[in-house]
Amino acid sequence: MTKAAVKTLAILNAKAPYSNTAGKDALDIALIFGSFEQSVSLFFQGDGVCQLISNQDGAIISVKDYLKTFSAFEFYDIENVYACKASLEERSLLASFHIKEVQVLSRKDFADKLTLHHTILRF
Amino acid sequence: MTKAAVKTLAILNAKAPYSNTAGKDALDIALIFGSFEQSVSLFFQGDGVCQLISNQDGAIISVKDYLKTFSAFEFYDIENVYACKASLEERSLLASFHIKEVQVLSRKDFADKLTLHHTILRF
Amino acid sequence: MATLHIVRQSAFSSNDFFQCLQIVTDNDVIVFIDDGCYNLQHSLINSIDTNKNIQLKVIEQHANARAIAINEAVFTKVSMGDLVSLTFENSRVITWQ
Amino acid sequence: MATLHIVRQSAFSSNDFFQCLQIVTDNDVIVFIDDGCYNLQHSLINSIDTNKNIQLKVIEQHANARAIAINEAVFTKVSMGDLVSLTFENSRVITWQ
Amino acid sequence: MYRLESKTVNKLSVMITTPPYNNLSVTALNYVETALKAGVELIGVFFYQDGVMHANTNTQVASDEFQVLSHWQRLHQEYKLPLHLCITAAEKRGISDEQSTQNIHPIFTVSGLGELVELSTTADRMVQF
Amino acid sequence: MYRLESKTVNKLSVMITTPPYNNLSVTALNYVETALKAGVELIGVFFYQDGVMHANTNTQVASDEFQVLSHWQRLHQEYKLPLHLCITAAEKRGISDEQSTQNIHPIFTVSGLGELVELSTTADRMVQF
Repeated sequence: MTKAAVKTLAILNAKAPYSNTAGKDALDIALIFGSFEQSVSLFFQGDGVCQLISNQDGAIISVKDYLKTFSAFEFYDIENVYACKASLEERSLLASFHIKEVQVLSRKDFADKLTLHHTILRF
Repeated sequence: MTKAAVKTLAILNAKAPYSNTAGKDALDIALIFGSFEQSVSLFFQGDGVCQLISNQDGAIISVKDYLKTFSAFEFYDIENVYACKASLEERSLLASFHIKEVQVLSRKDFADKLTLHHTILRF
Repeated sequence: MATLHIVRQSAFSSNDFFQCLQIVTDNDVIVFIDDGCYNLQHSLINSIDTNKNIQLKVIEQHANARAIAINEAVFTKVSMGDLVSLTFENSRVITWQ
Repeated sequence: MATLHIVRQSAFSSNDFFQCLQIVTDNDVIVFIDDGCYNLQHSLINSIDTNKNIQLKVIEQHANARAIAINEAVFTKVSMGDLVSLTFENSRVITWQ
Repeated sequence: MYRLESKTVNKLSVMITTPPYNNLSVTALNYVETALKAGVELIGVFFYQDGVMHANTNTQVASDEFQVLSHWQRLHQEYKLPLHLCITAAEKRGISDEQSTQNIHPIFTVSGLGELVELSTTADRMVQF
Repeated sequence: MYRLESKTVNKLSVMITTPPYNNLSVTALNYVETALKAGVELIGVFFYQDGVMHANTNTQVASDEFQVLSHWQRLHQEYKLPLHLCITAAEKRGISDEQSTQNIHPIFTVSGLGELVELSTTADRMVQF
């Protein structure tokens, strides 16, 4: 890709939700890129996949639940949301997600998709 | 042990030196307890054992090297310094320490010594 | 003389729970709280010697918030009040965070 | 189209380096810095497929500060200047911290 | 609600090392409040490492997020709960009791690690969060 | 010293997420300074998460410890290096540009995540520390 090409951002989410702000901090970046009509893709690996699981409820532990904002991805034209299959399996998690955009990818496909991007930030 | 018995503190060090302040924060507590003539024992487990290894030099990476202060343990009457043998072996570390007080203990002896204490703080 | 272990981190991400299990002794109590709840699904649970009479507990609200199912054959659901109680019923507390 | 992986954490404590190895692709470069230097002794190194031509490098000063021996048959010593250079010689950078 | 049966071993002290913008602190606060309501004698909370950021009066929290500081304030008032701030840890994080830059909330007592010695030797249990 | 051969792909931006009291920040600073000396066009450093604490003027560092802020100041002056502070992350950590509590060092530009969009789309490489 040449220097003049459009730059794309991938955000690699590696942490579980709630106990720290990593997921929320990553989401804020994604939404800003979306609102500036910049291409942004979201990847979930390791404990990051826990951010995608259905039926979570941060309100129970007094967290303002940023996961609910994931439903705004469509509005922001964030269509590329990828989960690592191996990470889901390692955690015995069913592929039951609270948003519909999620694509579950094998380790190799996950790596291939990720490395299509120019900039990768990991939270 | 009855309520009136002397309380003893164990500090369980679990992090490698330098990249964060955990080791230094733990050391500061140990020295204060020593200076108040309170009983304090130091335990090193997991990456915490890296704090004990010889020939480290924080000055190379612009850290004020708190490890050098370990040599003051004698002055503060801190005699109980224990390293987990399994943690050393897992990291292929030789039992070559920069202070002389270190006792290398098996997993069981390490646990037994640790649980002799009333208060355990982990850093 | 038992110890209360409060486990706050996911063993899928960090080795804190592994270190806890290196130290855990007969009749100790382990309570999973915060991200420690993810350990309910971790294979390390199976490595715990059932002859040691280790009690495994989980703060129900912390697991529920994370949509983590609690296998009540293995884990006892507890409240924050129970955790306070356990603090005094055991001789000492170690927080694994 | 290779990727530069900057690894800052010990695999003995966290699973960041494991996740890195899940993604690493032919001809990628891995540089161990900060506590990532502890990975020079970790068994995960042996799991790296030697046919993939993955380059393993370590910032010499960061290893020296920690008294970590560098096996030069496996790891190339680099400076911070080299890390800056690698930033542009590869197509993208991922920091594992 | 849980109430302590035995009154012989119920002196508690708590150390908080996590910052207020982190949900781990909500857990700690919840534990502290539950202990107080159960009649535990909580002799003090010691704020260390990133925990010192709880005391910062300059912190701005969005109105729809959990207001940790206001909860500490409530517990301090209702139960006369002593809240000790490690000033050395605080100064590293831009929290200061110097007159020109004073940004420590008045419910906190400026302390040092000597106070931790006192708390740990007096309490029957010390719990770290 | 290393110098870049090619001048075609050498626009760099850096994100810093670790606090100043942490040695990881020394590594980041070292990387930034090395890049500047090598002639890399460093278009800006963006401070996010705990990285925002670098900007706090109230921070007190012992005189025998590494003075991170004074190094940022030196690089800012010598190379006109833009230092962007995410104000939302800063406010959560008691760092504010309001007149009454202003504690942001003047070498920092008060920014938001929009600036990150600019930095990442303009730079050839963005490196996170």
